[in-house]
Amino acid sequence: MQQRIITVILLIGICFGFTMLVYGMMDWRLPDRETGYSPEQPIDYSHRLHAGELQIDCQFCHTGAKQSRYAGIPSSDVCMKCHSVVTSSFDVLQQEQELADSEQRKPQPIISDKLRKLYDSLALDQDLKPKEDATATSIPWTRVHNLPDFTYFNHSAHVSAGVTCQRCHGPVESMERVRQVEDLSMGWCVNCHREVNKAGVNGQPVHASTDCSTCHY
Amino acid sequence: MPDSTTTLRPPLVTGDKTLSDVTRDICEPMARRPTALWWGAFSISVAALLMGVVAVTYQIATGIGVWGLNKTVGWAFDITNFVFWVGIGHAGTLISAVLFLFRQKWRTAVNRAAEAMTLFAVMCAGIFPLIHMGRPWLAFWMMPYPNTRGPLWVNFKSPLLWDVFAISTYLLISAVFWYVGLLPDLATIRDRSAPGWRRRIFSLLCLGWDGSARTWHRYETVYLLLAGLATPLVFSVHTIVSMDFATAVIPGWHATIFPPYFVAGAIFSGLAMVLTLMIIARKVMSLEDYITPMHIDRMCKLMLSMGCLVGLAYGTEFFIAFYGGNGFEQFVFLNRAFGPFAWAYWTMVVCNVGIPQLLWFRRVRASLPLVFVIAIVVNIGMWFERFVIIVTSLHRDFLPSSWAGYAPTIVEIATFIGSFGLFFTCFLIFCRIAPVIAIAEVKGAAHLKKPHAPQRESGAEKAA
Amino acid sequence: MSSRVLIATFDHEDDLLAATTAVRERGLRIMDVYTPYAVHGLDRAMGLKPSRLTWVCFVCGMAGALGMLWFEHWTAAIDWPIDVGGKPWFALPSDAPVAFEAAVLLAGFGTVFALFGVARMWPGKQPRKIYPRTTDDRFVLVIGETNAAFDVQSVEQMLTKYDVLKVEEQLVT
Amino acid sequence: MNYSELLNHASRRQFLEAAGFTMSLAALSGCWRAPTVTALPFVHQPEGVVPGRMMSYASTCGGCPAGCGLLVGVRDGRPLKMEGNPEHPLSRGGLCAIGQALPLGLYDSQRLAYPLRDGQQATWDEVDGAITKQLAALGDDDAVVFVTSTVTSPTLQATIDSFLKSFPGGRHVTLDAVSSSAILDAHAETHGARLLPHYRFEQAKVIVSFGADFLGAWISPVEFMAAWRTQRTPTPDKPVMSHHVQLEGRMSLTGANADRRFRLAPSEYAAVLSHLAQDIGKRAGLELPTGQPPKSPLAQSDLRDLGERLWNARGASLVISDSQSIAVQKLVNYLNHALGNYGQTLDIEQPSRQRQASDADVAQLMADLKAGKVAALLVAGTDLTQNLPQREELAAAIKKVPLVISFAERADDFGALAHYICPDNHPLESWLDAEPVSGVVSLSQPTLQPLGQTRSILESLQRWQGRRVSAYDTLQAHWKDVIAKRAKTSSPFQVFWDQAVHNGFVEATAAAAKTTDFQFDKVSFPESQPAGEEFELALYSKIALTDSRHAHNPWLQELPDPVTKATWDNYVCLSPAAAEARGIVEGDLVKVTTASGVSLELPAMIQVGQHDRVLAVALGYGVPGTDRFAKIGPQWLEARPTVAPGELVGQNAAPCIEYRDKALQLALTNVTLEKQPGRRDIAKTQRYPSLKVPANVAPPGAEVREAVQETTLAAFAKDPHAGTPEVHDIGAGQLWPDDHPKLGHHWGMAIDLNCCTGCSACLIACQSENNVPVVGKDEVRREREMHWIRIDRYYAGDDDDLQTVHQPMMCQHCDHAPCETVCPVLATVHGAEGLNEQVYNRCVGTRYCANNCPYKVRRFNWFYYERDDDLRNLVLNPDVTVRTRGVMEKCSMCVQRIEHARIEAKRLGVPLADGAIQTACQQSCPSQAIIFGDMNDPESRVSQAKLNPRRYGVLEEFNFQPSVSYQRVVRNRDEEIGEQHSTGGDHHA
Repeated sequence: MQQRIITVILLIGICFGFTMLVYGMMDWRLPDRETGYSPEQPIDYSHRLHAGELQIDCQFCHTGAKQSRYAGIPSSDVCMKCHSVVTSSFDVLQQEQELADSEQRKPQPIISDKLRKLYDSLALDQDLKPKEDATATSIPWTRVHNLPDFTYFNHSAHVSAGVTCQRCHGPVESMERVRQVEDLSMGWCVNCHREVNKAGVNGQPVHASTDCSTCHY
Repeated sequence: MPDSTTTLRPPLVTGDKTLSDVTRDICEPMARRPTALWWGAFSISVAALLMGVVAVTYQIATGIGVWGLNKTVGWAFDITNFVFWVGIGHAGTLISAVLFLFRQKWRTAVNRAAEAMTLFAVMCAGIFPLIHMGRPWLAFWMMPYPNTRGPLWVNFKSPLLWDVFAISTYLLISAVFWYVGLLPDLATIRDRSAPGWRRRIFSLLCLGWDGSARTWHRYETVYLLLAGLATPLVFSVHTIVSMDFATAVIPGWHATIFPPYFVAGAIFSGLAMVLTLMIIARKVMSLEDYITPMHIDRMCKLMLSMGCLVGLAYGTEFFIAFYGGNGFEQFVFLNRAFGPFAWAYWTMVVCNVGIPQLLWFRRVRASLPLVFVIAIVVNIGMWFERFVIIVTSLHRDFLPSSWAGYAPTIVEIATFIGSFGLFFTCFLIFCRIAPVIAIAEVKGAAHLKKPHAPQRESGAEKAA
Repeated sequence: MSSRVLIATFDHEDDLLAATTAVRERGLRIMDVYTPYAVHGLDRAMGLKPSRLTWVCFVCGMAGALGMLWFEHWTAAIDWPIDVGGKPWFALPSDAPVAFEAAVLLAGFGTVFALFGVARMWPGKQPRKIYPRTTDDRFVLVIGETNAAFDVQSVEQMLTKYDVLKVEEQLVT
Repeated sequence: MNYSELLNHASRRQFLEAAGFTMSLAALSGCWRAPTVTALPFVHQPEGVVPGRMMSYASTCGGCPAGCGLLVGVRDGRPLKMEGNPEHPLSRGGLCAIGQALPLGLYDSQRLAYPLRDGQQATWDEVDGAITKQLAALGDDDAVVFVTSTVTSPTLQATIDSFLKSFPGGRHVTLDAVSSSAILDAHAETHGARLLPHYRFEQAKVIVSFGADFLGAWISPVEFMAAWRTQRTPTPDKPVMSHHVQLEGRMSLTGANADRRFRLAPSEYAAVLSHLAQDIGKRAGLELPTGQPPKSPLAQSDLRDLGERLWNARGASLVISDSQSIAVQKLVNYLNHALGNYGQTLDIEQPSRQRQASDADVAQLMADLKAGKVAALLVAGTDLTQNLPQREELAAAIKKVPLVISFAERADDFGALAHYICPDNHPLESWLDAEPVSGVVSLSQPTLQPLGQTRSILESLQRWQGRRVSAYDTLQAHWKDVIAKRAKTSSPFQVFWDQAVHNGFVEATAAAAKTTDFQFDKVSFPESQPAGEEFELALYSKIALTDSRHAHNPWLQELPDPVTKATWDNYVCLSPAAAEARGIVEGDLVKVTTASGVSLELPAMIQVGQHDRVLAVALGYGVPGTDRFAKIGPQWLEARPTVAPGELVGQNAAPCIEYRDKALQLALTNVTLEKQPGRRDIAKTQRYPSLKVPANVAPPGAEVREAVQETTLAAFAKDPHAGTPEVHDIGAGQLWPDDHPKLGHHWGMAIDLNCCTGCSACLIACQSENNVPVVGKDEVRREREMHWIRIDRYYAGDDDDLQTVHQPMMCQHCDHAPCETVCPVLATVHGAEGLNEQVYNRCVGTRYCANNCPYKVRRFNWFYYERDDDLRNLVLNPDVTVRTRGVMEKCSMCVQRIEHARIEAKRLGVPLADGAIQTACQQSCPSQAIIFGDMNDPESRVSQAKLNPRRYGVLEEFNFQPSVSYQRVVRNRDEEIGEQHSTGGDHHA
């Protein structure tokens, strides 16, 4: 009896194991097991806050999306469009303001830890003046959505066709840290292309080619 | 009832044997320790095999570039060997299945070995399409399995895909055919061997065979069916192999005659290989009583006729090229006969059409050494046939600007030798672990004389 | 429950065949016959009906062929139609070879496994030990007890003229 | 059973073991998480720079003095793709192989990244300090010699002049590796001005060239090709084209494109020219040259015909020669003058500045050096010792010079002797200008920060005069002072400057050169020297390696010579007859010895059409440091090194040059040839030279393959479809239903074989656009080169009237593609727009497609071709996959460009216009022979081209339905059907 149980476990397990193995082996180069990938970022920038609460348009920062293959990660000076003023969360600044008023003094600049990293990358000091000793360095973000080298995805084509960012990137505006939602497998791409050829993109008829050379060259 | 001795046909089994003699004669060599001869042959084969393994490993690690191929000649040794080995395989099935259907009793002496040969030959053949790929580790892409690419299936219009199915089917069916044929003999060995691991293994393998007439009855049906399936399979397999070329557009490949031509060639080469092996086995395993000159003689006749058939095919090719009036086609054949690879072409013609004509003479057929030599020669010739078809057609095709040459590298040659190593290693092992001759079938077919004066055994009385 | 059986052993197929016929004419029940090789005519002598495995083979074959034909057409022309060398979507000739191979493969395996099924064969099955040398040189005829006169002596008498080697009686469970 | 029960039976331990084992299996599958990718954004994003978008900057090609217009494609800060500037008045959008290969030279990890002092790394401050000190120490009578190759840059010229002005003994010597100084000297005598005429081939109806390889490597090939081409397109309603006669000793690319080619040894030019001069002079009623014309090696009938044609086309004819004999050049001038070509086909008002060398000065310099009369020697743009004879004496002499400065980009042969190497920027890194032809001034702008601490020569010279002025300021200043004034621009300078930078060039008229009337007395018939039995040696330069400067560029080294199809080597070309007489077969080592005792040992190349008494050896080889290529290409069991140990790529033939009558002679007489033991295989990309199949296997009636069709102008005038072979009816009825209509676009290509010269610029364009690997000599020898375009070269006719055709052959994108049917894994399939798509990542490498390709245009990755030089990898085009080992590849019709154009059109909401997509090969074809476009659009240029009566498809009778079509070759000859393909098949390797 005991032996039989062990055999059963082993059999089930081995079957399971091998199915996993086979599944793993086919297309192992496609990042389809990357679904849910959500790496630590140098600055824990919140898309929920910026895209969700503050309703900032995706392309306000990811300017490449419309005109280039790459959506592009915004350069630090893009952040400075707002963060040259907003150096910390609003209520913290307000408290300081009130405190300063009560003490009849100028409010000291307050810089949140998160933004500190941004200013460091721009080599800015406490009062957001350029430091002379340091040089600006770009922030080493970790890429979340990766495609194999032999696959060419072009943001421009999809944006100008009216495909929403969420269609591939998921509800980024609700994510604290960006997470890969779709598996980005070839099948996923192709099936979307098939759908839109039938249904069109938000009403507009489109031609999404399923030729190999659409993505592979 | 008719006494077998009065029939005009020569007896299938000579030397006045009883059933138990038959069993003993065939089974005992397996129980005995291997002879020095066997060891010698075995070590040579294994050495060759290892050489092949090294070559293939190097090639897969470095790239197809270690072969002598180029932008114009994309196939040479690899596919030549593939077709060569598949061809070898075919005679096995032919002998065991087709002759079975034609109720040729003499086949029983050779069919087991022939089937084994098929199996191993097809194994050797299967290796080449695999390693000839630029990225063999992706070979499983040839299988239509559901995948995350759309799913993206395979191209069922490609002869190479037909090959994949044909060869794997052929391998599996041959294996089943062989195994089913083995079942009763495995039981015999089980019953002969004393209790122990040997017995356990065989009783595991023979699926509890007990010789019940009901089972025999069904067994016969199944065997007949398998034979009936295997026969068209053989023809289909080599037809498909020939289509690798026939469906191409390259002059010299694009020929409707290829399917019959290839099948004939395959059987031809296969017979030659069977003969080679049987002549050796006969000596080495001392089975003279079972593989009689009569068997050899029949095989020779078959081989001769196939040789003539192949010769006819060569002639037809030339005629069609001339008669078809296509300049490219005509050029290819002239180029075969008088171009840079003329030497290969004429080797082929002499070996396949010229020398086998000696077999018209009974004296030649009767002399084993001669037959052996001729068989070897035919094997060589048939290898060159495939080489000629593949390389001479490719190296000078439509546009003269890309005409090229070809010469094999050490790696290719080593791989080729390695395949022989694999083949003979498998065959020698088979000789040791399984009956080389189908015991049950010989018994059935031989229709041995009834032993004189049946000795009644005691014990019948006790029943009362 | 146990029953008595008679086990008659012969050393030549001719005797066996004759004996078998005679025994059946006597109205005795032949439980089974065990032989070292397929004895031709024995099935007739025992009155066995032709096997139905032929049909299994046929059905499997058809299934293989048609199934594969459909699959080829579905993958190449329906699920993801891809232009290959300008060939038409419906390409029966190029679908034929693989379909044929599939037919053979399925037919072959189907039949063999059917055989193992009906003949109750599986790896490691132990045969009954009571019939020695049936895989070597002995032919054994097993006669079962019936309502007809199952008389050991008379049966043995009858069998002697067929050079029976020995006749013995056994109880089988 | 449930878990607890199970535990009662199986002990926990056993269970865990079992479970653990199975988990381990499952875990295996999880091992393949892709590596973490870091993305570094800009800190401050530059204006207008969008990552991933290619931007073009107008510039000038620095590859040679021809100064063609350039559009530099820059992507993410890396110059990647060189393209011709279509607006440029000279090159007209064309660009040669050298120009295409510039980026690989830029990303060369062996370029000097810092100045050298006595071979040691130094800082600029050290070097500047030392040099200025030594220069200051120079006395008034010390000779300071500045040697450069032809300087077409006005700013650089001015800077050099001002630099030399500060030294009383300063002088500027111009040295061209392949000099044309005889032409300039001849004009000095006949026209009183030492100048090089600007040849205007677009005006020439009859061209008679004595050895001048103007479509290959002579002076300004791209410009000449673009001009020559305009006269080579006869139409049914206007069946006229230029008549091009080539008389030459070696087989040149230009000869290969001539309508009529005569074999004429260089020493015989004079004789033929004299007779022509006499003939034309008489007709024109002009004063004849003095003396008697020597006996002509050419048949009287041919001479008469030539004279006839020239005379009838007077004013629109052109006689040129590459001879370095002033006497010969004066006869050429006489002819052109008598024919009234000056001012028409030759412009001496606004002359060319592309060759300025004065060999007399060079000779003087060599003498001074040996005499130790030179105090300071500065060399820029040329390798003094490599390109001149008597290297050893010269080197010894240079060692005696107190101050030797080189501006070379690497420690070349001369650099090794120099005290200081002050590496100049790469042309793509520096501000400079160029005035290749008077009146056309073009700018070159840097397209990236210098990769190393190199410094523009402009800046260095300024610095040594104590001025810290950047190259940019120097340039702008000179333009403000000089060019802007010459351009007579009304707009303010900044506007003018911005315009110039944007366009890449300005038209700035130059003061007309001062010329006198034709000096008849200067011209005389040379006394005849009887042609001996000895060989003559013709030193020439290949299109890809004009001189030693580009020898370090593997793309150019592996570019097959358009005539010999050989790569990675130079060799001795000799005629089949000469070879046969000496029992020499191709690859045998032979020894060539000149009259002055210099000898070369090189493999023999049997060259059809070569004069029986002429040997030819290419210059620009044997460059120090090229042994770096020894290990290029795959290394495996039977691999042979590209460069044998202790050797270089080819051998330097410059030592054979002789200085005679005021010029460095490239054509030498009294040369001996002897066979040596041993061989060296020549790696050729084409073995079989002819469309005529070998006689011994030729089926009657099918001796000739009709891959290339040709006709004569006479026949074409009668019937535009002349030359069409009767093909078997391909049948209107198809075997299968056509299930694949091309409804949208249907991409196709048309190639005009009458314009294609075979110059091979497209090969490099394709190589740089599509990341085609370099495989090395051994792989080429094994016929495994990877170029996606093959230029098939076929000979016909006999040696004395050889006719050659060039046929670019790339994937034909057949609509019934044989390759697609046979691929088991759908790795090559047909796109909805008629493209034959090759999916690298799906390919398993059975090579069946390549076998089944009737055009043999598929290329297989036999090995993993090394990409381990990180700097060189910067040249890779990020829009094209780098193929891995074991996959098939081929021409994709630049599908990445199609996709990009399509997406751009969609983004801008405009329809995809004809011409919006240009394939790499099409864009820079100097003779604009290639047209790509949509065959479904009846208005598109390609559709028009496909209606051309000369159109035909290669092997179309097989119904492959290729999307690439060709236009038949038309030879300007009178006979109806040229005696075609009579031989050629007989000589092959």
